[in-house]
Amino acid sequence: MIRVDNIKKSFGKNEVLKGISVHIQPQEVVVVIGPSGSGKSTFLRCINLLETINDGHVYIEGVDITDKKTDINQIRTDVGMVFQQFNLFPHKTVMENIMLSPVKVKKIAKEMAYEKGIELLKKVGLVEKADAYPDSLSGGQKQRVAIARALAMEPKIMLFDEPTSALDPEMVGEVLEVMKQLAKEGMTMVVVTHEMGFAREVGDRVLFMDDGLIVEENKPKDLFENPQHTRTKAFLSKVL
Amino acid sequence: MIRVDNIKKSFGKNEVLKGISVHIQPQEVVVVIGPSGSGKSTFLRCINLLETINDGHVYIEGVDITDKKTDINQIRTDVGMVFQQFNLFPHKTVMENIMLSPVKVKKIAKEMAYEKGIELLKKVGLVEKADAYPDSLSGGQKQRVAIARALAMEPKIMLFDEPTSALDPEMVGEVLEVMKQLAKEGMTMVVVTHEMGFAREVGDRVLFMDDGLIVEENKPKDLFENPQHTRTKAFLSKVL
Amino acid sequence: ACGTSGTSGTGGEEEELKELKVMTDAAYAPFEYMDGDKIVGFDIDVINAVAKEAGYKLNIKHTGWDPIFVELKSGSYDIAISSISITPDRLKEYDFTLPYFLSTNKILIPEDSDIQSADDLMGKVVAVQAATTGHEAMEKLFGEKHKDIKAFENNNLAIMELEKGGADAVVADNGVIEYYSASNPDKKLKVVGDKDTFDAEFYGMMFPKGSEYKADFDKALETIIENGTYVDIYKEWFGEEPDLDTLKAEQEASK
Amino acid sequence: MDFKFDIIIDYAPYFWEGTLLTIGLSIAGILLGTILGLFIGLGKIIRNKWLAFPFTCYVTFFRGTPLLVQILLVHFGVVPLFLGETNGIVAGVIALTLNAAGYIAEIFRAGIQSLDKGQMEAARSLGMNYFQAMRYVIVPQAFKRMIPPLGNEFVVLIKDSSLLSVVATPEIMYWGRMMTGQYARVWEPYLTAAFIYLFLTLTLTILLNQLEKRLKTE
Amino acid sequence: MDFKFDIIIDYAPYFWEGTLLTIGLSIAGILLGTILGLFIGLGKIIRNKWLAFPFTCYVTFFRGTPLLVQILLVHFGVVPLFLGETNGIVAGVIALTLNAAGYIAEIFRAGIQSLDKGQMEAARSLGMNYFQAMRYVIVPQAFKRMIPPLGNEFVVLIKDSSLLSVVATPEIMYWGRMMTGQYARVWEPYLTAAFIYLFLTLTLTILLNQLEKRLKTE
Ligand SMILES: Nc1ncnc2c1ncn2[C@@H]1O[C@H](COP(=O)(O)OP(=O)(O)OP(=O)(O)O)[C@@H](O)[C@H]1O
Ligand SMILES: Nc1ncnc2c1ncn2[C@@H]1O[C@H](COP(=O)(O)OP(=O)(O)OP(=O)(O)O)[C@@H](O)[C@H]1O
Ligand SMILES: [Mg+2]
Ligand SMILES: [Mg+2]
Repeated sequence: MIRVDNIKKSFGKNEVLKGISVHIQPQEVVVVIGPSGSGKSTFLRCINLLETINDGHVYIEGVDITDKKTDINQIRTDVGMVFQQFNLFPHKTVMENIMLSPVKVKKIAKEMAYEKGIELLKKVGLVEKADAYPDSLSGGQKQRVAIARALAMEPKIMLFDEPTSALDPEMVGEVLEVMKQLAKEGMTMVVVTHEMGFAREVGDRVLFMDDGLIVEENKPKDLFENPQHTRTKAFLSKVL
Repeated sequence: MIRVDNIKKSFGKNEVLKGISVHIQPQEVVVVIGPSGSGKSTFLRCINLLETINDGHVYIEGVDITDKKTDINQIRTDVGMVFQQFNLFPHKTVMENIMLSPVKVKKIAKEMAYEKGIELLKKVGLVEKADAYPDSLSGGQKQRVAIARALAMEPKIMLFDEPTSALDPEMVGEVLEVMKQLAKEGMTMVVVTHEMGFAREVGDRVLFMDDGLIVEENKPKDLFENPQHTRTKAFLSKVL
Repeated sequence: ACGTSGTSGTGGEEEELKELKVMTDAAYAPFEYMDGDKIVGFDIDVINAVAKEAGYKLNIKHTGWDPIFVELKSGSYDIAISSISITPDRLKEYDFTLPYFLSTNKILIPEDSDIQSADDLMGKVVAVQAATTGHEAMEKLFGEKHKDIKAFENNNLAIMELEKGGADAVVADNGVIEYYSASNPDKKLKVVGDKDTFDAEFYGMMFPKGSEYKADFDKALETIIENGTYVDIYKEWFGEEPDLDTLKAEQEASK
Repeated sequence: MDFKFDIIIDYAPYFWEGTLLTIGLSIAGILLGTILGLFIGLGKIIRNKWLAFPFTCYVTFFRGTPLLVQILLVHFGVVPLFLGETNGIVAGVIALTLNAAGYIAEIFRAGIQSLDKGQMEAARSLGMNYFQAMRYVIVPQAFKRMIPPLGNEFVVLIKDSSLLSVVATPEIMYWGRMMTGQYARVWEPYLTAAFIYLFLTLTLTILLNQLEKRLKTE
Repeated sequence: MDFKFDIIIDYAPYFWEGTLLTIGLSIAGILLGTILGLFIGLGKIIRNKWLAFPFTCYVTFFRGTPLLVQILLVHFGVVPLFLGETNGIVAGVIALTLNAAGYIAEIFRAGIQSLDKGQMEAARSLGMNYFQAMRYVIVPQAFKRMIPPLGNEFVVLIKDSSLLSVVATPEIMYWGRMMTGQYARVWEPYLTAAFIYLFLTLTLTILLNQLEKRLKTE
C-alpha cells in the first residue's frame, strides 16, 4: 500500500529525517511514537508531500509520488490528513467544510456531496452540527469534523498527526472512538499519538522514532512490555 | 489557614462561582478537579484576588482579604501562584525572574536574594540555567523556574493552576516531582490538575467542581474509587 | 562702503546698523525670486538701495504669500516687499511707503488663444495667485468664489496650470507675466492688457500699522528716484525707462 | 485673541462644498484603490521573483515617497499627458487611488500572511491546487481581516486629500486657505477645517468600529 | 519628453541642504515625539476615565486631522504666540513632534496591550503593585515590541516633513518647488525629490529590518 524507501529530509543544515523506510500493508494501523522533535510530523508530512523530500522515494499503491511527473493533487485526494490544530475553514459551516473539496476538486454534484456529508457526520456523531460554524464547536467536535472532512475525499490512507493532543482530556475519548471505528472498518492508518492506550488497542504495529530514525518497531504489546533499545526504554519509562 | 466562605463570582450575566466554601488546613494539599469551564481557575484566582469577588469572604490566616482595607499586595506575597502558561518574564534571565520580586517588593538585599535564588534553583534542579533566558528553556524547565520564582517570596500557600497541562508528556514528570517534594516539606497547596496519579499520591483531599459548585469532596482514594455523585462518576469515567 | 549715510541719528562708524526683517514671496520673477538659495529681483534691488540710503541692514526672508499678511500684522517682521499693490483694503490694516512701481494686471494666454480682453475671459478657466489683486479682479468679474477661478498659493503654480492646459489664462501683474513670456519664448505665450477692467496699481513696501520706519523709507525712496539709482535698477531689470511722471504723480497724490 | 465667528459663517457654504468634495474624493480613492490594491497585492505574492518585481516596485515607490510629490507629479505631469490638460479633481482621484493602492496591496498581503499556514496545508492536503486553495480558503478569510485596516486607510485618505489644496482642488483645505488669504487670519479658517476633518474621521471611525464588532460576532 | 539633467545638477547643493534638514527634522520629530508619546500613551491607559480624557483628546485630535492643518496652525498660530515670530524650522519640529506623539502614544498602548495578560497577573501575584508591575515587567517588554512600529513612524515622518515646504521650511520638497518656480519644469524637480525620499525611506527600512532581525535573535 505505502512503501517508504529510505527518505531523507533536511531543513537547512538540520537533517530531520535521516533515512526512513517502512512498508505499510492495506488495512494496517501503524502508530508512530517518539520524543518531541524526533521527526514524526515531518515523516507524516512527507507521505502526502506537504514537505518536499530531499532523497529517497515514497510509493503509494505502486506510484512513486516523489516523481516530478506524478500529479500531487491527485495523490493527495487518496491520502487524508488530520492535523493537531484541526485546521477547519472558519468561514465555512461544518457541512461546507466537508463538501468543499469533493465539489470543487472531484467535481461531484452538490446533492451527492451533501448526502455523503450527512452520512459522514452521522458516522462521527455530529449531524446536528451540519450548519454550525467551527468556532462554535468544542475541540473534540472540531477534530471529528476534520476527520469527516478528510474522509469525504474517500482516501485510501489516513494520516493522523497527534489528533488528540490539542484537546481537553474529556474530549480525547470521543475522537479516539471515531478513529477506532475507522480502523475497524479497515482503513489504512498512520497515527502519530501519545495515547498509549489507543496504540495498544488498535495499533497493528508501533514505530518508535528518535532523532530522525526509526529506532525500533514491533507489535504494540511487545514494544511496550519488552522494549529492546535503551532509547525506547528511556522514552517509555517517562510516558507510560 | 484558608477559609473560603460562600464566594460568588459572575462575569457579566454568567455566574461562574455559585457559592464555594472550603476550609484548608495548614500543610494540607487540596486537589481540584472538574470539567472544563466549571470554574476551577476562577476559584483559584479568587483566592489571591486576581479576580474581584462579588459576594462572600476569603480569610487567609484569619485576615479577610476581601475587606477593602486589607493590603492586597501584602497578602499576595503570602500566596504564591503557578500558572498553566508559566508566565515567566521573557526579558529577564531565570535568576532575574526569581530575584525581581524579593528585591523590589520585599526590599531584600540583592546578595541575599541571589543566594536564596541559587538555593531554590538547586531545589528544582536548574542551577545551571540561572543565567539563561526563559525562551531557551523547555516547557518543563520553565514551569520549574516559575515554581522557584513563586517560592522566592516565601509564601505560606501555593496555588497551582494546571501546572502540567501545557507540557509535553515527557516533561510532566519532572514538574510533578518538584511539587511532590514541596508537599512533603509541608507546603499548603491548592492544585488544579488533570493528573490523577498525582492527586492520588499527594493529595490529602480532592474537590470535584462542576458548574460553579463543589459537587463532591473526599480523600482521593475514596473519591476516585467510590464517587457518590452521578456527575462525578460521569467525569471520572472519561478521564481515568 | 558700509553705507552709513548719517540719517540714523547718532550713528558713528562703529555702531551696528539696525537690522530689519523683511518678508517676501520669492516666486514672482522678475520682482523677487530664488536664484538657487539667493533671493534676487527688482524689488530686492530697490529695497536694498532704499535701506542703504536710510541706514538700515536688511534680513530678507522668503516666506510665501499668505504669511506676509498674517505675520506682518503679528509684528514678527518689520517690512514686506513682494510686489504688493496698495489697495484701500490693505491700507486699512497696514501702512505703505510711497508707491515705487506702476503695475497693472494683465492676461497671460497661449499665443493661439482668441482672448483679446477681459470680457473674453467669461466662461474660461482662469488661474490666479490666491489673495492677489488679480484674484480680486477676477472675483469682481466672475463673482465671488466662482468655479472658473483656480487660486494657487503662488504664481508659478498658476502659470504651470495654464501651460498644462488646466486653465485658459492667468491673470497677474504685467511685470511678472511679461517677463515670463519674454524669457520663455518656447512656451509660446502672450500677454494682453485691458485698461478698462484692470486699474493701474502701484506697489508699495508694506509695514505694520504705525511703523516707525515708514518715514525713513519714504524719504530714502524719493532720494534714490531723484539721484537716478532707481532708474538704473529699473533699466537693468526691464530694459527700458520707467514712467517716472505717473509714478511721481501718484506719490504726490498719496502723501 | 478675538475669534471672528462671522467670517466662518460667510465661508460656511464653501466649506460645505469642500466637505462634499473631500468625501467624494476619499470614497473614489478607497474604492478604486482597493481594486487596484488587490491586483497589486496578488501580484506581489507571486513566488516567481521576476513576475513579482514590478508590483514590488510599485508598492515601494508609492509607500516610499511623500503623497505631496505624487500629487504634484500626477497633477502637472501625468494628467496633462493623458488628458491634454490639468484637472484638480481627476488628479486628486488618480493620486489618491495610486497612493492608496500601494498601501492596500500591503494590507492584502498581510491579511493573507496572517492566516495560519495550517489553512493552506489543510486545503492542499484535501487535494486542492494552489489556486483553488487561494480562491476558496485563503482569500475569503483574508478579506474579512482586511476590513479594519481598509477602514483605517479610508480615514487616512480623508486627511490626505487635504494636500490637494496645493493644486487648487476645491476641497475643505482649499477653502480654508482661501479664507486665510482673504481675511489674513489664521485660527478661524484652520480650526474650522480641523474640526470638519475631525468630525469626518471620528464619524467614520465610529461606523467602522461598529462594523468590526458586528463582523466579530458573526 | 526631454529631461534636463543639467538643471538638477545646478540644484544639487540645495537638494543636499534640504536633505540634511529633512533628516534633522525627522530625527527631532521621532525623538521628541517618542518622549511625548510615551507620556501621553501612559496617560491614555489610566483606568480613571476623567484623568485619561485629556490624553484621549490629544490623540484623537492629532490622529484625526490632517498634518497640513496642524502645520499651518502651529506655524502661523502657535509659534508666533510663543516666539513672537514665525520660524519654519521650529514650527516643523513642533508640528512633527506633536503629530508623531499622537501616533506613538497609540503604538505604545498597543505594545502594552499586545502583551499577554498573564504577564501582569504573574507580576501582581508576586506581590508587585500596579506601578511596579508596569515598570519592571510590562513597559520594558512593550518597548521592545515598539521598535518596529516606531521605525515605521520614522519613515512616515521623513515623508510627512515634505509638507513643511508649504510654510517655506527649506527641506527637500521646498527646493523641488523652488526649482519648479525657477525653470517652470515639472518632472525634473519632483522626480528628483521623489528619488531622494525613496532613497531615505528605503535605507531606513533596510536598517530597521536588520535591527528587527537582531532583536529577534536576541
Ligand atoms: N518548517 C520547518 N522549518 C525548519 N525546521 C523544522 C520545520 N518543521 C520542523 N522542523 C524541525 O524538524 C525537527 C522535527 O520536527 P517534527 O515536527 O517532525 O518533530 P515531531 O517529532 O513531530 O515533534 P512533536 O512531537 O513536537 O510534534 C524539529 O527539530 C523541528 O525544529
Ligand atoms: N475574564 C473572563 N471574562 C468572562 N468570562 C470568563 C472569564 N474567565 C473565565 N470566564 C468564564 O468562566 C467560566 C469558568 O472559567 P474557568 O476558567 O474558571 O474554568 P476552568 O474550570 O478553569 O476550565 P478549564 O479546565 O478550561 O481551565 C467559563 O465559562 C469561562 O468562559
Ligand atoms: Mg509533531
Ligand atoms: Mg482553568
